[in-house]
Amino acid sequence: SEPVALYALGLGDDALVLAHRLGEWITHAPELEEDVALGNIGLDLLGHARSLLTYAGSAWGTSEDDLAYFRGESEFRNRQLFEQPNGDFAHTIARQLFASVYFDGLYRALRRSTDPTLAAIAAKATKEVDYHLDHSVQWLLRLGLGTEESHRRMQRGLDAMWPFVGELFRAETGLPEGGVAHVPLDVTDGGTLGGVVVDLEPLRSAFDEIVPRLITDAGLTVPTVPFARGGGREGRHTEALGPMLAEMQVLARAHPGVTW
Amino acid sequence: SEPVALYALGLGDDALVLAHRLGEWITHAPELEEDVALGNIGLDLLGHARSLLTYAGSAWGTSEDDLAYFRGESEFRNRQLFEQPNGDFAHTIARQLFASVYFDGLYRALRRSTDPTLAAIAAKATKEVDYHLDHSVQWLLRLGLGTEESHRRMQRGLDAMWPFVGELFRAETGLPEGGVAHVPLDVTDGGTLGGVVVDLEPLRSAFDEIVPRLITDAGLTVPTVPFARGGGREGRHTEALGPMLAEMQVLARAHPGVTW
Amino acid sequence: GDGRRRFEELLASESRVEPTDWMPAAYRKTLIRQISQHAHSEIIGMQPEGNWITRAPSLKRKAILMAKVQDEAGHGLYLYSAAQTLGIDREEMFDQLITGRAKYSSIFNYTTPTWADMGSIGWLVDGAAICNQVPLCRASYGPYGRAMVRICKEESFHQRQGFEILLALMNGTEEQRAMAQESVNRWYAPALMMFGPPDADSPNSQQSMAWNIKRFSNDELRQRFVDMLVPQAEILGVTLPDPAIRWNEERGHYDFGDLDWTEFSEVLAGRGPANAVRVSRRRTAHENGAWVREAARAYADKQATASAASRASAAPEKIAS
Amino acid sequence: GDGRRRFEELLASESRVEPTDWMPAAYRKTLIRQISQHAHSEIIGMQPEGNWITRAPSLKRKAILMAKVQDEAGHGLYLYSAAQTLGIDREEMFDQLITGRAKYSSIFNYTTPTWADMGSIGWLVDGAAICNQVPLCRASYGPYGRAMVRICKEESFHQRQGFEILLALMNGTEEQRAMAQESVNRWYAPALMMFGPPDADSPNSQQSMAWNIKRFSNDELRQRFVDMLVPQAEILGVTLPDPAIRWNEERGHYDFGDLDWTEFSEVLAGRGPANAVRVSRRRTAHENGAWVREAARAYADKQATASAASRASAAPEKIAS
Repeated sequence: SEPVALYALGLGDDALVLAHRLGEWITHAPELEEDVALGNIGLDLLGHARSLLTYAGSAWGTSEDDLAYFRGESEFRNRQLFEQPNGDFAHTIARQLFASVYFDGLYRALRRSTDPTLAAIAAKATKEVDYHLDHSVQWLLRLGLGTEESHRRMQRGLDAMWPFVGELFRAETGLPEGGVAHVPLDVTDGGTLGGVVVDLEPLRSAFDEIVPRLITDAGLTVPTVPFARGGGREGRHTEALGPMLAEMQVLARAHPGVTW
Repeated sequence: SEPVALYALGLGDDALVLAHRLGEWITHAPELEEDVALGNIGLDLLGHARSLLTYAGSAWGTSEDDLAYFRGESEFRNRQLFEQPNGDFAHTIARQLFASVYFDGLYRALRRSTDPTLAAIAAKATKEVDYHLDHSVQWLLRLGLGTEESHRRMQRGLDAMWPFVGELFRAETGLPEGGVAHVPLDVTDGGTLGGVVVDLEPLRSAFDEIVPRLITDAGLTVPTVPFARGGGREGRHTEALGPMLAEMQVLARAHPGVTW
Repeated sequence: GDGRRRFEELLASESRVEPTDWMPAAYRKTLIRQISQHAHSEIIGMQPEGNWITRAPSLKRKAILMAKVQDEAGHGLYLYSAAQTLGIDREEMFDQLITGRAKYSSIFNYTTPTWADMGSIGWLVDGAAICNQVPLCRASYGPYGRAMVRICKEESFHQRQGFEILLALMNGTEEQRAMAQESVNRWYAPALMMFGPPDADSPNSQQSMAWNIKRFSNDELRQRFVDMLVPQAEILGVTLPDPAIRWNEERGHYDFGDLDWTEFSEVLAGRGPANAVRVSRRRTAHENGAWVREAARAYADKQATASAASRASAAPEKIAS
Repeated sequence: GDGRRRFEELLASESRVEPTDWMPAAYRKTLIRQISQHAHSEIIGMQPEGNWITRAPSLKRKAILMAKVQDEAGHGLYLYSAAQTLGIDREEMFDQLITGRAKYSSIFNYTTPTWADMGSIGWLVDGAAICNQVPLCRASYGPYGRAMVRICKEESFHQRQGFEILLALMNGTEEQRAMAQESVNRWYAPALMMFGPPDADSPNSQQSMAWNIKRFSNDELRQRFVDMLVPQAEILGVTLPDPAIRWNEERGHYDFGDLDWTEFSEVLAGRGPANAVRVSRRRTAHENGAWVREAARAYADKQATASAASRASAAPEKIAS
């Protein structure tokens, strides 16, 4: 149904945008093993994105590529955490830590969705996200407890990404005003999504329990910076997304309608 | 005439691409004075670019913006030095040093062009480039003679930009195979450009005399890395230009034919 | 004492207080806060517009935008200089900024998702800034008032450029007109809030007005701004997103609706769209540039030592004596 | 002695030499050079393709490309491991790479200005690599041969993916077809040069063949490659940029034209399109990542100390005794 598709679209955008950011690391990582590891995580996320966007698009007869390449910035529905620039390695680890805790809770719960496609996507994703979380936690410890410099940078990374944590657990919303390209405007939240979507409140509680402990175990301080306003699900983004999409979409847009 | 226009197009692209790179620094510079200084140099270069592209376009009835925003990577004729990424501040200073010495010789000589428009553009540019060169030289000294770290980084910057010096003094060429958008294909190098264009040989001699002295005065070593193949004037570019153009052109291309 | 009497006389005669004049500690403190906040606002204000330098859709607009953002850096530098005459270091002020201890105008915590925002910032934000700042050209503190004269001149130029950006969009395609209107919708209320809370809730204003470093109340300035905007919006063909706007014959002013001050305090409290990014971008630039500034200092020191040594060796007898 | 005899026997019987076996110093040295150069080529070879990860025109192609570049990093890591069994440190090899003292395949000094280059690299460059590497699966040195088995499997997958990219372009619009042809024009000759200079100019080959770490001569491999390409080019519908290509009934092979070996030596000498960029990109990544690696080391040391201490405190009597 269309509300379900809209839900899948949001999750798909989260995964796509973060996958793209991780792809930017390749050939720039601090060691070859991290070229591989960040690439792996990015690939997993890209896989989730493709499944979710394909599923979303099937409700409207549109393809994953139409959705990825031919929507504008204000039509992207990803939450803002995922679009944040890579920064240094510690920034990337902080972003990935928060993202992985979020995805972990989300996909675990989504396995019990009454929507069989979403449940199947989630079942596959859960195992992968497990590894992603472990990767982030290991690096959180190494950087937090490693050297003075790495400690300082890791704290900066956490502080920089923290404002975007608040938005992760805010309720899903409808379409942004003006609609979304390739998505018909008359989608309304008519149907009940009761058993389909994940209740975010328990995820927030889990996050609030797990993450502060991980941070303090790594000798770091839980950030106190306020949460940003957010609004990614309504198409409101930070200034980082526009240039990212310019690069991501440039070739596809130069040749609309062709096959690659 | 068309060969003159083609010459102006190359010079205009040099200035445009470097101006864009300098614009990328704004709000990221190591101190506010450098936000201002790099912005100033960028603005001057953008001014040169606009005059040169407007003049080039007048031969074909096309505008500066058509040329800047609606040509693809292989149609850009800038020499490769100018498209090199900013890197750290020392990379930018190295690029600017080589660029300014080149522009300084070029515009001084071009003031005596038999083409009055080019001569006028050059006359104005000469004074500005004088300041650009001074800015680079001052920073070359500060970084070369400042701290151990700045010395190391400045040497890296020089080494990284040096391969693109060779191309600066190679002869101007005709159109790349396949032509250039907004530039008719039948341009031939029929006319003699004798008194119009600048002979690059004396510029090279001047460069070879000035630059090694500047570098050694700053306690640094003249790089010995080989020159890259180049080919910017024939539309062959390093991998840095494509993503830069994706960002630069994204908005204009999303709304072709409109006025801003 | 004499100093205080002279200070009172200067204020009474609408004259300038200069750095060497005696002034009350609270006056100095208020000015330092006000001028440095203004400087910080210029510096942070570079970012929302800086966001479009690389994507400006024509070379002319690119040049204008680069020049504008650069002017803002220049304004920041003048204002830091003005504040320095009151006995505070630039390093100290800048450190307050990048550690998040200093305030800057909350308007710059909004983001610029579209090119039309370059128009709205010029027309609305710079417009509001001018309404605020023109009276400050007559501020009692000399260096501040003089800095404001120069800044206001450039700001009004910027406002016109913003207006022109919107005008070009409104004369353009349907898409461009929509882009302009959508942007004005987002910036209108935040721009009105730039004048600060309603007079009833603005306790510091009285003292600042007595010191001639604030000339009109927040609400007076806001009214002046709305009165200026309405006819300009008509020329542009954009709709100001406030259905309550109408001409009030009796007051000789435009009436307008109440503002959402909860929104204002949310952004002020750090929960706006971009608070997190603004300070940290500048701090990152500063930290990444530390080695550059150190090099410049080290080089300057070496030069100073070398020239002292060369002076010394040029005059050996004197040293020996 | 015994070792040498056994070594000769292993070669004669086409068996594997293992790390613990005796081997001639020159054999060891040659292998270290060859394996580490191969590893470096994989690492540097990530860049020309990495250039298009952010711009891949469909999500499927993006995923395939990311996976491929990542495979190359993996190949680099296996090969470093294989070389390490010969007694050289990975740090030492990597340092040779980023300081420009080590060689890597010259083909990666070409640039990838268009998406079609992702196709050409797969089809032509990986194709040539496979021709080179399949015989190396039988290389006499065990760890190398086994690494090559795994690598060849993935490479042939990569080659097919490259072919498919070109096929999609050739089945596409006029612009896409032109993009594919232009790219093949650029990569064809450099790919043929990947087999090294003509046999007459390749002095090291004899010894390597005797040691079973090279199985066919440069020219034999090049011929094999051309024979493979021509029919594939026909399926694709691209023209190989060599008018001399024609079937030679008598030889049972395709004839092809001479290559421009000046071009080859220019690129080898560092004057190619991207030599300058390749090594310095990897070096910059390495330098920017120094603090990360230091942190990992420091953390590992602390963990080791802590666990030693906890073992110690868990068994106090033993320590005391």
